[in-house]
Amino acid sequence: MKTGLDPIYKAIASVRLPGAKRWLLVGIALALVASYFSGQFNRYYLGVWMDCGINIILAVSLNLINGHTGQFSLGHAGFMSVGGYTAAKLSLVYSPSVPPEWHPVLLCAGLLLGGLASAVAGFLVGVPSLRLRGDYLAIVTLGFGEIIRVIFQNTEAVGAASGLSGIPKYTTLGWTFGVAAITIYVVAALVNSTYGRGFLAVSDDEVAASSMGINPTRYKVTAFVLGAFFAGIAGALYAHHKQTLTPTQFDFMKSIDIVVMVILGGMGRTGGVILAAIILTWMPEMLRGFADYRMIMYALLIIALMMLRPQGLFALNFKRKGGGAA
Amino acid sequence: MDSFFQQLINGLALGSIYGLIALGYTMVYGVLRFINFAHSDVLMLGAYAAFFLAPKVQQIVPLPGLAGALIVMLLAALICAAAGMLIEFLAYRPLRSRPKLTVLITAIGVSLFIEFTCQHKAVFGAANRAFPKLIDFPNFTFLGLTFTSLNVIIVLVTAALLAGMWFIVQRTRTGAAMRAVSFNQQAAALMGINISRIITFTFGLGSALAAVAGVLYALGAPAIEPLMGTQPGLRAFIAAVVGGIGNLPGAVLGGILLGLLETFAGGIPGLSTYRDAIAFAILILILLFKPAGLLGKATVEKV
Amino acid sequence: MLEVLNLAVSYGSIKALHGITLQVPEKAIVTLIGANGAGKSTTLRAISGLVKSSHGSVKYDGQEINGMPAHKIVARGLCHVPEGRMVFANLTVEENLRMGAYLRRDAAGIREDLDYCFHVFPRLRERLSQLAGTLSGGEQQMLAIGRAVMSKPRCLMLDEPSLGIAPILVRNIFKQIVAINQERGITVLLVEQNANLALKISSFGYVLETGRVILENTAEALRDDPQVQAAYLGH
Amino acid sequence: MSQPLLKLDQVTIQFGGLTAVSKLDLAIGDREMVGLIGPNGAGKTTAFNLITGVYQPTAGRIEFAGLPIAGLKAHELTKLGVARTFQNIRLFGSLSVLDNVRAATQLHRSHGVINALWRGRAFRESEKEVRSFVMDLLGIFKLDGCADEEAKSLPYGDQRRLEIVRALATKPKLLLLDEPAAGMNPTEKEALMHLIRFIQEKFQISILLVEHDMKVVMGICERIAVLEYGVKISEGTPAEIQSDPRVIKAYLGTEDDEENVEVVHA
Repeated sequence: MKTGLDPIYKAIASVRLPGAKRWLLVGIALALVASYFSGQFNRYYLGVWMDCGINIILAVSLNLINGHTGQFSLGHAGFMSVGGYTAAKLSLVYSPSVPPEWHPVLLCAGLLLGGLASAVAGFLVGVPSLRLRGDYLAIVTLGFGEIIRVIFQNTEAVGAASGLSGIPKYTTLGWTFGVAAITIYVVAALVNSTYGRGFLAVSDDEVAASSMGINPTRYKVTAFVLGAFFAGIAGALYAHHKQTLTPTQFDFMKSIDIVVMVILGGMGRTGGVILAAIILTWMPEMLRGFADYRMIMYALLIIALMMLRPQGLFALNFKRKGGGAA
Repeated sequence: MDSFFQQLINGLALGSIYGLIALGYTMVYGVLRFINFAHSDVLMLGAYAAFFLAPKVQQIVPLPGLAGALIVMLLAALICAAAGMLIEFLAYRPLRSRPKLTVLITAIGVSLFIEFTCQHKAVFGAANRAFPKLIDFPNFTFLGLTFTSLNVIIVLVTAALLAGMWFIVQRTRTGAAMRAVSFNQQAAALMGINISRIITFTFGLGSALAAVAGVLYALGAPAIEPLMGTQPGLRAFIAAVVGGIGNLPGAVLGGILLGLLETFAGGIPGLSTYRDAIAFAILILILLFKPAGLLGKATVEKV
Repeated sequence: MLEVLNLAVSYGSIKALHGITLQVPEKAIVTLIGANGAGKSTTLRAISGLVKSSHGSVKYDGQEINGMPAHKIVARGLCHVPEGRMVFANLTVEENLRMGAYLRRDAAGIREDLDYCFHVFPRLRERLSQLAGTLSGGEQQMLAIGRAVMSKPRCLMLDEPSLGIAPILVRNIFKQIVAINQERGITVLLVEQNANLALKISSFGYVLETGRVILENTAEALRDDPQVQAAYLGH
Repeated sequence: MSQPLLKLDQVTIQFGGLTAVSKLDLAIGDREMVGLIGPNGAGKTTAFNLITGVYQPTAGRIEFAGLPIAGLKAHELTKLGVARTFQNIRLFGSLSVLDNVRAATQLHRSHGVINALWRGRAFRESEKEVRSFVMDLLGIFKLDGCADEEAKSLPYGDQRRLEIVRALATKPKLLLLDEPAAGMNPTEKEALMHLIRFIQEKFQISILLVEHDMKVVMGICERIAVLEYGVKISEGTPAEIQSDPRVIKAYLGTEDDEENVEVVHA
């Protein structure tokens, strides 16, 4: 698609290519600086920006599955909850016995553990993806999400239906955007390599990809595992941001929200997806005055998007350029 | 032992409702190859239509009463048929040649739209409403088992409608056209079949079934509310896939299996709260090992 | 009877037809020949309304039918037997034939045409209650043609009737195409790989190459044309 | 011919009651160019799909370099050295020309997920190598000029060529071409014949050409097998094939074939 902004995107892409790692460091540094001054911010705005960061992680990681690899997951909220509950439980158990200066380490451990637990779940969901496609796959991932939710709802150790509360507030702007930067880097760096072209090839034509020596199974499972890993981390950040977790926070609607971010941004278009995550996080806040109509408008947005621009609103694109990022 | 048969009867009735809803899913899927997520909301609309119609009908025909109940149900079915056709016309027809996932997401959007609109205070409001009593259903005892007449009615209505649908699809000209469209839209068009009209008709029929199911479901439920369709809708959808989506008897079979499962799991302490998870687990297993469902026919992908 | 003027079709960015012009006179058999992918099938599909043309005109009986939905074109008596036959595999032979008569209400006429189909293709009578999917390729082709005849067309478009069929059956099918043409007065527009056979039964032919008509002439002249002989007749 | 590279031994496949390919014997030697021809629907594509692992034979054996390959997945087959093109072009449409070929170099590339994330020196070297390998390959086929364009935006002929280049990037021992001349006019077919001959000489590989167009096959193949109705009715050099009465009857149609059809002229 040609737009007037094409030269700008090209410029961004060309600046980015030499030394991708440098941009990762810049991103993390910016997040830390912002975090340092976050005391100055209005608490409400700060909270919404943290939501933004978490949603960016969710959307970019789902984009690896739904966008780059062409699978269709409607269960991202399930992965998120696995990470969230794991990390929250860890903090609830250990935070009283850990000195305050070690709390970031505890959070870090929670993020990793949550991510890993979620990655295991991602592997379990990824395996059926080998046999199913399209709407059937969507239904199965939706089913997995629901199963995970029902399990949490019935597990006393995580508070069953009333969930977990009193989770320490460890999440900061620095953590959310730091992790967001890492997520973006990982997905972009992965896809922008010869190895990563395999994801796109599988997405474009699985039969042809297989005939070119690409093992579609491996790529699909990798996408699910990595996507779930970051969703789990997002869930962990979410738990230490909201401080309470209930199973209903991770229902089907939450998965839909993330899918809409990916679609609005354009499947497989990292830049657009980031922008969409920010817009869709802020939109409900802006529309608070129209609370009664907010969700109706949201539903109409989905329908209108599918009819008018199924390829996504934004043509922002950092990838699919010829060269690698070397 | 008695309680076993009692559970069996309850499960059969619940499963019949699921089967009835599943019939609608399956017919639309059979013809159009896509999952109409808004089907469960049409069911809710059917219940609300009956809710608002009942007082009006009561002025002419006495309620509770069989005749009155039938009239209410019929009117609700007509309203929902119109609603279903309207949804198809506005939301799905423009997307007919688009990828399946686009249509799937649109269907989710339509479902959310109906749910949120109906929850709005200017429409139905989110609160529960007591559903009017359309018929008296006394319990009666037969062979030492207690039957609620509602359960019997549900099973009979489902059986009758399954037979009716089967007749339409297998024995009528329109049914033949539906099968033709389902098999190959292009070939059907070359027979002179107006594909759009057949699809609209299918949506109308499926939505009418959803309305009947909605009224029956509401009769047994304590109250109605705008999200009442979600749970039975989801189970019915699972039932349709388990039975082999696109297959009419399969839908009812799947529904009954799910209904029985739910009732029996409900009777086992500790398991009842897991029944959604169990239903989905069954769905996933079926899809993995018998992707075409219990009664469905496998199709081969061509290269 | 059928006049196609400057018909163009694109699939996405690929132009499949670059403006095809051809005429099919009443009661004639006209053939389109050309290599795989030359645009023969696309031409038929555009005429019958299965694909949308980007421009051009299709006149049938003097009336513009380009842009009409496929089912309305069938209703006018222009019937297309698509490549690959597309018989309803899960329906019986009889149901398939009756499906062809979908638009008709005259029970007696349908009965009569059914008998005519069995007269032309006796094999179909033997297989009456068999599922179409279990028929052999040749039988399916007979069924597809029979099904089209059931719609009482005045013009029949046949796409590759010999595709994947044993030679002995091909000859029979071509014989019956001629019979249908003569006995029923049905105009035939034929697309065929077996150019020898096709030109033998037709009066006029068009040669298509990469979406264009590169040659048109009487069938006889085409058969004698050295260029056609070399490229399509294998002499 | 010593040990053949590809060997089909009495391969049969049935779909439902229909035998699509029956007791097919076929052998392709090292650096040999073999053609498989037959009328539309004769079972050529089915035979092709049997070799490439899309279908499983109902009976018979398929061997590649002495190994049984029936039942292998497509990517495993590619790893052994069998590459293919598709009858209906199946490029990665949304990827650039360069990336289409790059994706096909997976097998011969040393780095994976970890390297792609760490982006160390070895990774950068390897990416550079891949890139220059791909550009060289594209250069040979004069496609380097459009390396950054989306594959689906290329003209038809270039897409066909790109598909062949993509297959070559997997460094095959045997290249299977499925109706590469479909949709080409005589001039393009001529160019295609030159191209295939060139590939065979330059890369020293075996080629199996499944084709409908007699002239193309006759023009470049050393040996030709003719299928009709799922059965191999003839095999030999182009000259032998051309004079085989069975082939003439099945494929070219004979005069008495046509005598049976009533001639009508308006």
